[in-house]
Amino acid sequence: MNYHILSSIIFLPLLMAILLGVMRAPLKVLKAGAILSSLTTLLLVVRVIIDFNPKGGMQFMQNLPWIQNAGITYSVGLDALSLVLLTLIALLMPLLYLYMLKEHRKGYWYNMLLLQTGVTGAVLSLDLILFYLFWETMLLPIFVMIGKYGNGLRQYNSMKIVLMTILGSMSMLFSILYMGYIYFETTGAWSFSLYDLATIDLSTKSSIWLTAGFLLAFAIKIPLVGFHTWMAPAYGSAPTPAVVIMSAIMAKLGVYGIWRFGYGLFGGTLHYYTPTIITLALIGLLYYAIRAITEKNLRKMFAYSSGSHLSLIALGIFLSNIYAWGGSLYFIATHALASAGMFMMIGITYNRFRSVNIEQLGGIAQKAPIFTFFFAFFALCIAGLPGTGGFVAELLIIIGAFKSSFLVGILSATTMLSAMLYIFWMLQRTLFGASHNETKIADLTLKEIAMLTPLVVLLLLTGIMPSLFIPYLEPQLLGGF
Amino acid sequence: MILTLLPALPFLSILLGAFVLMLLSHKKSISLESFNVTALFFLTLALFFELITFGLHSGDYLYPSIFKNFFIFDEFAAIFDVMFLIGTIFTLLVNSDYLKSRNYFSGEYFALLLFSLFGMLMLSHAHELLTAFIALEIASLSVYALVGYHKSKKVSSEAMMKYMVLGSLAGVFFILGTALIYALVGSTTLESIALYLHNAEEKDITLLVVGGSFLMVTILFKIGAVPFHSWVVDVYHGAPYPITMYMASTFKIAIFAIALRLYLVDFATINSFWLEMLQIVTILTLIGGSFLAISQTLVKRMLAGSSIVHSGYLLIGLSSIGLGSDIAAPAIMFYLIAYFLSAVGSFGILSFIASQSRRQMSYDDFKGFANRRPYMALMMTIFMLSLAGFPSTIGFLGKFYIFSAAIESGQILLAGLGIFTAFVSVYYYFKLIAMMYFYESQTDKQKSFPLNVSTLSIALIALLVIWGGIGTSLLSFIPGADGFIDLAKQAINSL
Amino acid sequence: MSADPFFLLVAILFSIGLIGVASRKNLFVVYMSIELMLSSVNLLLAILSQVLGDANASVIALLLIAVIAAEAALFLAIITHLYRENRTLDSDRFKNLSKVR
Amino acid sequence: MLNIIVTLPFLSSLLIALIYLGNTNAKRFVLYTSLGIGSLVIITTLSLMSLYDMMQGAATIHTKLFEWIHLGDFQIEVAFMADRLSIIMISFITFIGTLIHIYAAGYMKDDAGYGKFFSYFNLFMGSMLLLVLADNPIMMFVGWELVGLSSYLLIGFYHQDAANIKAANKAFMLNRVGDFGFIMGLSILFISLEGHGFSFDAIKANIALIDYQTLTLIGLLLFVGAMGKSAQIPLYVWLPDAMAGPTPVSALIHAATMVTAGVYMVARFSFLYIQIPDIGLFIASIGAFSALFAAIIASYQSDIKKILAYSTMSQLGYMFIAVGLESYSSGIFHVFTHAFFKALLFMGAGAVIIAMHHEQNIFKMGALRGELKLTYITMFIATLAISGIPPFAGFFSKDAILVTAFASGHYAIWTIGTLTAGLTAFYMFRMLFSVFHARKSKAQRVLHPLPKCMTYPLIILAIGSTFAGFVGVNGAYGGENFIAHFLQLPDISVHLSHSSEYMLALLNVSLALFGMTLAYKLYGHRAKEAQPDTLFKKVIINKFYIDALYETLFMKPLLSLSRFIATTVDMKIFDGFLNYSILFYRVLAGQFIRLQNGKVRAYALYFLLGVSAMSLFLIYKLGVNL
Repeated sequence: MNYHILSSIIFLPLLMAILLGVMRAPLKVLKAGAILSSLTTLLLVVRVIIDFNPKGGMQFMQNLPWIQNAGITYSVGLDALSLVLLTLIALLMPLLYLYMLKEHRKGYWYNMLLLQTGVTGAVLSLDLILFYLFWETMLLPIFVMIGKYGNGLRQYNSMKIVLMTILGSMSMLFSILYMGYIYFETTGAWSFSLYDLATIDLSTKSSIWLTAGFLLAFAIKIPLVGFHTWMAPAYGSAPTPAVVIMSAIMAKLGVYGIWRFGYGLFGGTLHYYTPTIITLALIGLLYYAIRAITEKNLRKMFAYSSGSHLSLIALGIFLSNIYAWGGSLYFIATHALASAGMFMMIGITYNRFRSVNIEQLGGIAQKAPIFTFFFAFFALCIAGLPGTGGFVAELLIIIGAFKSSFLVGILSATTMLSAMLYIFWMLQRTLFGASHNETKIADLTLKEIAMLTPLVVLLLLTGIMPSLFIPYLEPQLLGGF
Repeated sequence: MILTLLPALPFLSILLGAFVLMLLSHKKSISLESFNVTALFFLTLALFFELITFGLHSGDYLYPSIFKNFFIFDEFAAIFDVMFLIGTIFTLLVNSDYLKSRNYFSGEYFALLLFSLFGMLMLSHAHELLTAFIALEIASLSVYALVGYHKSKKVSSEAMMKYMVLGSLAGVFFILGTALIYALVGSTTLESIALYLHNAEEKDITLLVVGGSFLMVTILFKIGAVPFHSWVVDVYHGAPYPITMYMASTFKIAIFAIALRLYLVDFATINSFWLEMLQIVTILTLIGGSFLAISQTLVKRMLAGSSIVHSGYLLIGLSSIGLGSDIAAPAIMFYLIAYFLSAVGSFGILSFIASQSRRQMSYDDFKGFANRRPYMALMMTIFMLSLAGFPSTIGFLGKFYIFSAAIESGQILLAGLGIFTAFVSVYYYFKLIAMMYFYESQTDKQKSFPLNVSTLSIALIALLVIWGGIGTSLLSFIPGADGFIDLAKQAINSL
Repeated sequence: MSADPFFLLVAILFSIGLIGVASRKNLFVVYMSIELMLSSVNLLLAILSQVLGDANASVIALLLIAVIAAEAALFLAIITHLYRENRTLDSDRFKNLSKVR
Repeated sequence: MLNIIVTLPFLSSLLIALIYLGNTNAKRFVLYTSLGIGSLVIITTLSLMSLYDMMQGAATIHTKLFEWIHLGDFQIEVAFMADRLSIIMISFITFIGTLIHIYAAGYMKDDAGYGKFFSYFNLFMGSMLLLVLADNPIMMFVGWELVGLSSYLLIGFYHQDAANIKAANKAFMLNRVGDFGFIMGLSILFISLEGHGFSFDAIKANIALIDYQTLTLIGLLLFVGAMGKSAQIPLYVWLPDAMAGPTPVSALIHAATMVTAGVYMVARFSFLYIQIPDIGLFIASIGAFSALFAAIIASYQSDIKKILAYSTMSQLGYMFIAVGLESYSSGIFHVFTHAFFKALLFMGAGAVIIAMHHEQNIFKMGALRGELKLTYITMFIATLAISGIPPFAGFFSKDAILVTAFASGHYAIWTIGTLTAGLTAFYMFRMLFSVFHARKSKAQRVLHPLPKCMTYPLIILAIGSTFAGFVGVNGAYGGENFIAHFLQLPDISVHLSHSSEYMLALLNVSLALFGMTLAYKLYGHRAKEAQPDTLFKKVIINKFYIDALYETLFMKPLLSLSRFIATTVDMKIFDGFLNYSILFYRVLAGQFIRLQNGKVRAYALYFLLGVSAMSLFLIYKLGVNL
């Protein structure tokens, strides 16, 4: 059972999509199938969590030959790092399906199914080509969802995200191929397995170049400052489920990539880039936050917010001490939850008001208190309020930053200030004040409450009792990468 | 006696088919479908013979007493034969709708197609330069005629004229090269050339190198390498869809059959003379092709431009062979298959659309295609992804092998450039996907999936594209990517 | 007697043909230039046959003539067809294909 | 027991919030009141019981709720510690908190957001108790931030008015600036003591491990947090604006409890601050300066709540003088007494405001002493207390601070403190006289009746304001300074003869009386609003233009930077680079495709050129001599 469990988690949505597609399922069946698959994966993930041994390193491994001539294997496995992301995916998907329950465009559902397979696969794969496959595959549904179901300049923006992301992944592909070749040269056999490639002794110079190839891909995905111009347009145009996945999962995959493959393959060489990345991350932390202040589109504002926090996460990874690492990993999870909630709220806002422009909102608090509560709660989570998970993570990263250097510490502590710059002004203009229009606004429905409540509960739980979660992560963090 | 004829049976059945069709084509009473079926019958027959004799005669020559060693039978040639045959079968199947929709097609079309195929079969077996030239000319002349087949259409004739002028010009260089080689070696069989080169330590091989280069000009011309590329876009555009498809896929494979034979075996020792030249041509081809492809508005011309880029990838493989990469030759073969499938598929969909309407298909015409024909759009997407080298399609594995070969032979920059142009190509392929999915169509009526030979074969190709990308060794009874690479290696080793 | 002048002749003929293809507008002249090139190669083969004392080259030349003839058939057909359709053989007038992109 | 004290308000807050969100329109006055006040009564009882135990000599209580986080050496528990300092704090916090809750039940009775209010209020109580009872600085910080949050929520309680939300934002942001310093201080502290545990006890035990420089830095950064929370210069500007919240909020949060958190924090870290007297002096200077500054502004304000707000800031300045000069117990003593009289003042002011139908300008009131007798008397007591008139509470605590300042030899601070004491009397009585004595400005007015639950707490607090000072009567007045002995803080020992103390006290009292008299002269009969007629007045009435200064110095540059990034950096530089690269490629492609001109002879020419280039290459490669 455990041997196949990861593969089942990865491919169940895809198989479901194929099955439904082949039988040309009517909309109701399609919805039921999608939800069923998401719930089943959630159950399987729960099973994985139960069986997970925090001290066990990589587990649930499955290794199968795939394209033997090129040494490509189908190899998946799970450790604490991937467990975090896997859990997030499995958790968010049913909620997203609940969110889009009324969606009648079939393509939407198929894309979501495909997307789940893509991101899950990327998280679990241990073979670089397999990883690359999923890394690219998950882009496709996003491309379609932005371009087809998005709004604004959707066609242009979806093209932009695809091209910029693929630019990164192409450079990564180059590095992957080169690594594979070097392995071939030293051992006489092709392999792209992470563990095989990690054994290679690279010359410093080539190692620096290869690392750059990987880092470019991840930097664009995160995105670090300078590689980010796809972000706001894409987030602005994308439909809510896509934004949630982009912000909560895909952006984190950039960080995950640095961790898994950056540290996994080039542990030493990564230090060569540490100053650069730390600088970029610190700039990003403030740059995005300042940019967000005057942004009027809520989606874009939280896109920048996402960028700001992901810069912090990236920073934490490159600080290489246990607090910063722990903080980053924890932040991956909590920020995913918070931003998922936030973007869902923005989606709900759009459904209610047909606008996400701050200037056209206002005075919601009088009409819809429950809406206001959830909206403000997620916004405050993003601002890193104590009692929510984000605080724990930020605290850990700040401590880690101070451990590494005083200056970095001070700059990273500005995260306390940066988020608040835009969040509170935004809350003031969206939720409070006099309302602009007299139309009656329905408060959140039970369905919406049901889909947001798990996020709220988890955010509170991660904030109040991090000790429930940290033990899963600690052994791996202590062991280093 | 009859047994020695056995390996020649595929040839013969194609030749027979060609003649039969040519003779029957006078009869106006015979319907186009009957011609189509007849052609397919002979093709299938040839394929059948090919498969039963596969691997039986490695290294044999056809009637050495008559032809000396002009024709060789080895696995290499056999596997190429299979590719040609399947390619032609697919070309016929995919275009059956298109043929019905155009009234200018007649029996000669099939006859010419089979003649051209016969030329290609000869080409893959040719073990002598003049034979190769004649084979090439048979194939080319038929294709010239096919390009201008729609004689009432001006662009068709114009394309044929351009192709003929330039093609003959290229052909001249082939025989010039042959003559020069003959001047030095005194023979034109590949064996004797290889033998000459083998013992050529102190001899002056200038003429041989020059002659070989002229041969290469022709090959580069036929695959559309920059600076011999200028015909490609125009001719692909002017030719009827089936012919464009045929040129882009099957004909290109045929050229590589002779190119590989020449450069893998016979000129292997002096490959280094050409290396820089080949690299420069590769760079020009990759960049020039992408220039051409991104500037087009007609999808057909875009595909033509992109076929130049794909030739560039194949050339990367060729120069890797020159640098002694072991995996380059199978990589080229795999890439040919990958490109063949994707090109046949994408041109097939174009021709399917053209069979429904008479518009030239520009990007804008694809707006809302996904609404009208969701399954067609899905398949087109698959082909575009494969052409772009998106993982999980066969196109990715093709590029994967090519780039691996380039890196293996130390051509890092070339691999980098290849990856860069692959990135550029994402733009023009994804643009089509975007057009299909992201815009509303004028007529939003969804049409049901037409179940007929053309569409079913396109669907089959789409499945093959996917299977080729993810086909695993898990299901050992269906050959996936692995199986083909093994086969290609075996074929290369048989040389 | 040295064969060099003959080789020179071949080179000159070939070059004339090559330049003719690249510079002349009239399709018929273009075709003749190609023929000239082919013939120069044939001449080369004939000379080689003489120089090397090997009949093979002559055989090749003969075979080539057949190929050239086949080509000529197609060429003449397309030229007449084009002329009939367009009343001109100026190759520069045939550029409909590059008008669309 | 401590667990219950901290968690109960949180739970009741959550419960009220859920019930409220369940149906926001339902009026559940009794339910909310009983939940909100009931929980407070319980914890007040519990804290007073523990105070009693502690006074009987019980040891410091430690309780652990659960482990919060354990990652490497970062091991933090949700644990509580009640030593003498915190038990004093929670006792008066819960006590006054309960009173204000009762008061609020009357004050907020008709408000639609009654349930929400009590939810927030209980949340605040829980956070404050968490802050005070925390066993380690991290938990303290959590409480520290949560009180900021609840303050934000309560200031912006009337959210329909954008100005209130703006005030709430301002409060939270400036608090966060303080927290920014605080968290940095904590982080450095943790890193310096990594591996030695991080509870207050552990820090105290290992404080010697940290070198002087680091310690100075930590002390300074922690104090930045205190500046924000306790509204000291330069982070004070939020406090006057915070009066936008309902009056009970101002009374509880922005007068009695939350704002004193900074003082409490310094006292809690007294073991740290005694190592770094320089920072102590800095703190005292800031305190003194804030005290004077606020007093000056308060003298020209006309909004009753803002006057009280500035007076709060001024009193907080005193407290910082005390803790800065290492007289922690007198600082805490002042916190203690201040809580009573300031809460009283605010609640009285609230009563007046309610009676006047939400009129807050003191110059539009006047002559209320007859109609609001009880309010008048209690507020008079409180005003006497804050002015430092013996024997009211404020006298003893303020005197203790000034004595310390004098004794420690920092005469400048002492001078400012003494001057401010006089000024305090002036502006407080200015307010009192304007409201209750001066002629009424309008002929007709009908006062809103005050419910009983709003007036009884006033009486209790008035009693407190009168007698609270006696817990800290020092030797000079025949007391034993009970509170200082009880607290056992590392106070500096003050050596001052009794006669000098009498002299100082006399000076203070006479100054206060002078201020009082002056106020009566000016405002006792005809109160007139200060007009910005001279430059001096203009500057003061506009609060020294500090708000505007901050606006131009920080907010405007940030906004323009944001726009600059949006329009220039993102669009022109990053996107521009991309777009120009693409354009470059397209232009090249455009040039290249022009070669594709359709002329077959041109194509042949390229062919020819290609062959020529190849031939040249071959000539070069083969080294043929031509």
